[in-house]
Amino acid sequence: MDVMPKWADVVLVPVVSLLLAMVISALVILGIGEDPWAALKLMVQGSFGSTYGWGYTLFYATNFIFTGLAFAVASHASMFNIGAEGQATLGGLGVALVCLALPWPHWALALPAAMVGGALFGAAWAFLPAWLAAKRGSHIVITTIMFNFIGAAVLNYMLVNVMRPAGSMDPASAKFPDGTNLPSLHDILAVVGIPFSKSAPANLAFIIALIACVVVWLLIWRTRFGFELRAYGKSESAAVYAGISPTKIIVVAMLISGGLAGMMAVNNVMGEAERLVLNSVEGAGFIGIAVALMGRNHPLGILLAAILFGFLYQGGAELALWMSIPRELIVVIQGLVILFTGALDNMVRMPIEKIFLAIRRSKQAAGE
Amino acid sequence: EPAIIFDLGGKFDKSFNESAYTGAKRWADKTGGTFREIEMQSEAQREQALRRLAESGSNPVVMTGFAFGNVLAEVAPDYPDTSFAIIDMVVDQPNVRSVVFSEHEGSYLVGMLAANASKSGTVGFIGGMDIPLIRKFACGYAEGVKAVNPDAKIISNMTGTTPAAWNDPVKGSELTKAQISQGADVVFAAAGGTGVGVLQAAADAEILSIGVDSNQNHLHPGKVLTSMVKRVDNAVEKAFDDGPGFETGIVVMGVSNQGVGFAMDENNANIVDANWKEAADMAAEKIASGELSVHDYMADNTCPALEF
Amino acid sequence: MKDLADTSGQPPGAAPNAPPAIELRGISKAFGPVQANKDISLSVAKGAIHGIIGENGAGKSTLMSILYGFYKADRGEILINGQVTQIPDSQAAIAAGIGMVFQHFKLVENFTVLENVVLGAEEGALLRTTMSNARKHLTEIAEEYEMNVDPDAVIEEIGVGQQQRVEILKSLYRNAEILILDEPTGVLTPAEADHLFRILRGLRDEGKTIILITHKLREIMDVTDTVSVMRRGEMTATVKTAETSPEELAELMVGRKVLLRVNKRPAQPGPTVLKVENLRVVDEDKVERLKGVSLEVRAGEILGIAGVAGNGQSELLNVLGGITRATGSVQINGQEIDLTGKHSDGRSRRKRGISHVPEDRQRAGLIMDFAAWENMVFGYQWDPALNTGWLMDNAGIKAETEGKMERFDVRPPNPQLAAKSFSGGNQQKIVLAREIERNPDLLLVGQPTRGVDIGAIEFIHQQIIDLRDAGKAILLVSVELDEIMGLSDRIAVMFDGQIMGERLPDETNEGELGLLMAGVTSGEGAR
Amino acid sequence: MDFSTLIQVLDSTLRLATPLLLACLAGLFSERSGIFDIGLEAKMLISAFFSAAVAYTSGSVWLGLLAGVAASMVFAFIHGLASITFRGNQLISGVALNFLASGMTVLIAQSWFQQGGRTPSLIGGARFEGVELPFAIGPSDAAAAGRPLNEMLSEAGPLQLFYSELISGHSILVYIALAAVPATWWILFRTRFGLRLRAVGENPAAVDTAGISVVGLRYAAIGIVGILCGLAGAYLATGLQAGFVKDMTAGRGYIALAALIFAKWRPWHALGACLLFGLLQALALRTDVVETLFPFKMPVQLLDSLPYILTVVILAGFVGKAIPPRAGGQPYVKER
Ligand SMILES: Nc1ncnc2c1ncn2[C@@H]1O[C@H](COP(=O)(O)OP(=O)(O)OP(=O)(O)O)[C@@H](O)[C@H]1O
Ligand SMILES: Nc1ncnc2c1ncn2[C@@H]1O[C@H](COP(=O)(O)OP(=O)(O)OP(=O)(O)O)[C@@H](O)[C@H]1O
Ligand SMILES: [Mg+2]
Ligand SMILES: [Mg+2]
Repeated sequence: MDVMPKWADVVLVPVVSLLLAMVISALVILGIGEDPWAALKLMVQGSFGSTYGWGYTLFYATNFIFTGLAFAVASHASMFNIGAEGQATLGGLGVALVCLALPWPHWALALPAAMVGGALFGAAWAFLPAWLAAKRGSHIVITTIMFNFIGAAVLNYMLVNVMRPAGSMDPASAKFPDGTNLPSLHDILAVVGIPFSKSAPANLAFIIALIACVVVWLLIWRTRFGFELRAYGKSESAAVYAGISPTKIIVVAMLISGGLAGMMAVNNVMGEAERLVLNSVEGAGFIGIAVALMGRNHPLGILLAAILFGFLYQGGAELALWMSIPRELIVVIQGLVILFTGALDNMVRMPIEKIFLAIRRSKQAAGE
Repeated sequence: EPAIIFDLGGKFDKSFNESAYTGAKRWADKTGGTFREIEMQSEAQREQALRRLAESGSNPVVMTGFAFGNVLAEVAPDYPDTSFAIIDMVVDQPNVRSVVFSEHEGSYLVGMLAANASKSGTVGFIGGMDIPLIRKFACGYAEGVKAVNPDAKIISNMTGTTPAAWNDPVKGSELTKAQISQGADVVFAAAGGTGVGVLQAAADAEILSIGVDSNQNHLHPGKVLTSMVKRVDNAVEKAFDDGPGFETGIVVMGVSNQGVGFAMDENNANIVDANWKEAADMAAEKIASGELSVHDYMADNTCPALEF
Repeated sequence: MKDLADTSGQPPGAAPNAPPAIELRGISKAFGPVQANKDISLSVAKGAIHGIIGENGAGKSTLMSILYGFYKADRGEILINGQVTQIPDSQAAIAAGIGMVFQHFKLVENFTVLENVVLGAEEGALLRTTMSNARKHLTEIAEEYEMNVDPDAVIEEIGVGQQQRVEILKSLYRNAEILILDEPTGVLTPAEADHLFRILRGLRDEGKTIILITHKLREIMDVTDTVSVMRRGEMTATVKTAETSPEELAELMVGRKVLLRVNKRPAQPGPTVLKVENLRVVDEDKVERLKGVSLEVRAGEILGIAGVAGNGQSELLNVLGGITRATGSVQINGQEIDLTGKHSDGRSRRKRGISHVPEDRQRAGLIMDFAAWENMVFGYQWDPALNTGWLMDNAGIKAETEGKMERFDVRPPNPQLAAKSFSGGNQQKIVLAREIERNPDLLLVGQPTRGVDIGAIEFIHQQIIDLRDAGKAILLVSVELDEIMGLSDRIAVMFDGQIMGERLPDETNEGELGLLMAGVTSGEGAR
Repeated sequence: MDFSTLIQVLDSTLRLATPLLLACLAGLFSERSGIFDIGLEAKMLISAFFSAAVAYTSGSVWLGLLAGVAASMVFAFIHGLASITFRGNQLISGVALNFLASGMTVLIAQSWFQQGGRTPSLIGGARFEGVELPFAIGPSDAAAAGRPLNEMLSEAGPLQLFYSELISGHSILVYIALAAVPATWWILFRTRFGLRLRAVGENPAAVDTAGISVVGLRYAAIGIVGILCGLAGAYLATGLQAGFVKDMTAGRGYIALAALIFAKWRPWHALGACLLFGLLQALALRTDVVETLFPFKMPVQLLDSLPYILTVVILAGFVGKAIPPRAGGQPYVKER
């Protein structure tokens, strides 16, 4: 029997955890001799105060939606995929190869191909850890960590030795042809007459991320496969009883997860940089973990959490610019959010549960 | 309000970026003005940083490092009213000033000093990221060494192939130790923040080192032979002085216009023999007058004095 | 509390007027919303074997774990030999002379016997002397009580019987005067159980006090001096064993008269539905679990498989249910089914008309976090009837679930509730509803009434018989002999991975079946 | 490759293996007690910063070491709080702490020293200098002879070279790390504490019913982790280098974890694994040596990622199965 009503589990606990993380963050800001309130105002202003700010916030959020969904899908199968970083890195490689392979005439043609390329590469990078987990019982956490490092090395090799255009000193690929440039939110919103900053990088990929949320929701809660995936995630023994193949679930869940992470590259590589650079993922793979934890592995929650983290990112960049607070502050906040919403969940949950239990007991006593 | 963007490695790398910072600071102290600054944390943020500064009305915007080249070429046309200056790279846009240095010339001079100071006849070079720009340093250095001691042995290593190579002191010190064991007794570090490790290891092993970009002689007084200074500070200061709408195009800074050179101060006065200094000064004059030409690796991607 | 006997009555080994070895007063314990123990008082005389019985979940293990300091009671006090004793942790319990053998052993699997025995009872900070002394001491104890184990054997390599000895030796090594055993015979063969009881009697005769938790009334009657009954977290009675009967105890356990007879008409067997020949299963550790099992079940009959737990019944169900791979031959309605490869899974079996009510509903039959409606189609989610195109027909499934919950009297009949929110009996009804309403050709049922109260038992038995009467074949596995005797049309007894023999319920008795279950075939030892 | 180059590479291997070894042994204590710790990196990093910062400020490397260990202990304790007391997800806690350390160090460094997230370079007594073992040729001999050390070494025989270059001249922490290996073995397999620690990682319930506190044992393990990671971080900043730079651990915590798996959670094997990974790192620095070793051009990236690749191979069970402590990663929950 559940001790708490569902809303407490889904909303109250994460919100209290978040508040705690925020309080500690404020203390950290105080500690380095700055004014937390001013910092917060600046962050809000910088990320939501203009369409330019929104454009960056949504751009980052798009990355986090993809990696958050990636983590969540694997999570529902009780696979702890912390390899989204590497999968997104490889996804970037896939997207870049597709974009550079042909002189694309129009983005509408390039986009589906790039999505497939990114997803394919991301999924491929998740395949081996998945297969090893399913067939040889290798610990998915450790293998995916290892694959993050190996992925970084692969990208490094490709950019330095293979994809760097002759004469360039930058370890970066050539610029993608114009036919692959995705419309930005500025272009899209202009169609319906809404003015939006021209220079912010938010682009069509944001819409794709929203669609991905819906698709993932359908997949997890409406399809047979989602049913089987959740069943396996909750109880392996029961899944085997029901004739659900663990191997299939693990591998397919991880492929979907890796594919989603890989598709992130459509946003940052194809949509923004329009070339492949080193470390283009910038830790979004790890933030996906926090986003999924906060969003309780539900697409709607992930969307909201991703926007929150987009805000942190954009706001943090503003802090670095306008106050003398290093950008690392957002890394700290991010760590605190993960710590409180993820690892120290019980610290918040246990007292809240006690309160609900006490309320219930007293109600029962009154009823008797 | 002018603005400056520092590349990976950070403004306190004691080297390249710090030199730029010194210039900006000097301008601020001189004029009482303020400037805006951003340090890059990752490859992917370059564009955001540029745009954010241009967007917020900073002008001129100066950036240090060739890696901004691609991004600037894209951003500059979007902000035609903003003046940009880029160090170490040529970007062909009407509102961009490209400042490049004749590093080979300065390296040639410190190479001469190195050859003179070396007792073993073996000198070392430790570069940052393995790119033509750094090979240009190495090549000029090798030529300078050979000019003094044609039999000298030059050991050259690069720290890495990515921008991480600019900030890897551990690797710098390990490479230095390896070079020392191979007999090197003077080591030139052209590696940004990595050089801190090189200079440290050299000082620990009681051999001489040569700093780069900024004057690094003070880091280990009496143990840093000299520094190949690259007057990024001057370039930045000038760009700030010139202000918005400054003259654009390519600016080459070499020995002739004090863009590069070797540093002499109280920290190395005792270890640099007057004769060596005189020889180097003479060479500098010849280079300035065009009498002596140092090979530029980036001109044809070859180096007669050193194999990579 | 209903006091049926003067509990201070002196057992054989006790000194007159000595305070009770154990006295519990007003012990209460809640796990979150579950009240596992409610105001329990109990007194056990020194030198007695005291039995505790009660249904699953009655709170027996919880109570004993409190006595052993494993859990902390919310309220109440503990007296050892008349002294109020604080038992905040097991250390304190051990110091007070209490030893406990848990239902699930608490051994470090990859440690040796010796290491397990000394763990927590080391002599000093270094192991060297501890180990050599312990080896001597352990050998002495083992000899004294005829419990030979190899001190250097690694736990995971010895059998459960041996493991249990290690647990008892652990307690004796710590000089336990009070020994608690939680369902010790569940994993033992009758012979091993007999040996255990001999040891327990020997310990009692030395003046040690023993508490024995068991489900088996026979054991209570055999070895205990006094017995307590628990029901739903409360202590309902404590009686002298000599003054009670199994019937009375059963009634105390469930709270009303127990009717163990099942009303059913004679079977009308039809054609053979299931034909199993020479079925063999070798597990991961290369142990042969099924050693050539052959049997047949016909339409309209119930074949009951009796046996002590762990003799291959679970493996048989798992092979037929598609969970375990095997060699041999299985035919359904005359058609061979795959025992290995891609099509030997639960889904393929279900498509062939086999439904399976697993032995462990919580680990296998249900997803405890899923809602009732999701559980109602669990295992059949692939069925086109439950899907509309790509998506599952959730609305349709919910509607259907309501009907099934009503027909099977699942309470509360709310399809949205998670499976874990239902009581054990209602959980079992959900599984049965799902499997029976598929109208299968063959129903596999394992332990259908484990942990289910008597009212639900009657209902469940009736459903199984109705299915038989509808002409379906049913393979029933249960460790409860009464259930097997009551429901089956034929009884097969399994021992050590083999079928020892088949009997008709009317022509056999518990004694004969018991012998078969112990591996004694009628030729050798039948009366 | 000549002998002195070999000695050079091995010398470098030893230096680079030291932080890995300390962190790996830390992980060993942690995982043997049933707590997964992917936050080794965090503890090393925070210790690296505080040891450098305090050493710089106080001028004493020993005070720095103390501060580093203390900081590492604080982080270890947070991990303990999350994974033992609040029974949270140990992996998530590790991830969070890694972020926290990475950001925190730069943040504090910036507000303390204003040098862009680094500490000033350490000099003199603020650094661990090499320990000159008796009879070894070291800087003091060179000073006495008034000749360059290098020259003297190049004249020495192979045995003297081996002793002076490879064995002698390391910072004290290197020797401590090496000594920690037999110490760890002895503690684990020869003491009461070790027996209990191994038991609690396999079956905490067995330990609990034996009357020993599971929580206490695990916190004790966590404490050891704090000390060892503290040493590792301090070595990075005050021994291997002269000061803190941001993210200076550069993934060593993860390599240590990989080494732990490679070693199958055994102390002597851990030494072997860390030396191997140290050698790989040393070789990655010496591309000139690598070129003489391999007939083809070995990409540095491959060399860099070999530790990770080897770990995956081990995890795949193709080279002997790596069976982690059974209770690892799960909080000990008595009452639901
Ligand atoms: N650690 C625990 N956390 C939460 N609830 C528990 C725990 N242990 C037992 N319970 C609950 O307490 C109640 C009593 O359980 P207990 O194990 O004491 O019963 P039991 O009489 O020993 O049953 P069985 O015959 O199945 O062993 C049950 O409802 C059970 O689910
Ligand atoms: N471990 C547990 N955690 C949460 N709730 C539990 C737990 N064990 C039992 N419950 C709840 O306690 C209530 C009683 O459960 P229990 O299984 O003891 O019922 P019961 O009286 O034995 O009924 P039945 O005869 O149907 O098995 C149920 O509502 C169940 O949800
Ligand atoms: Mg029990
Ligand atoms: Mg029940």
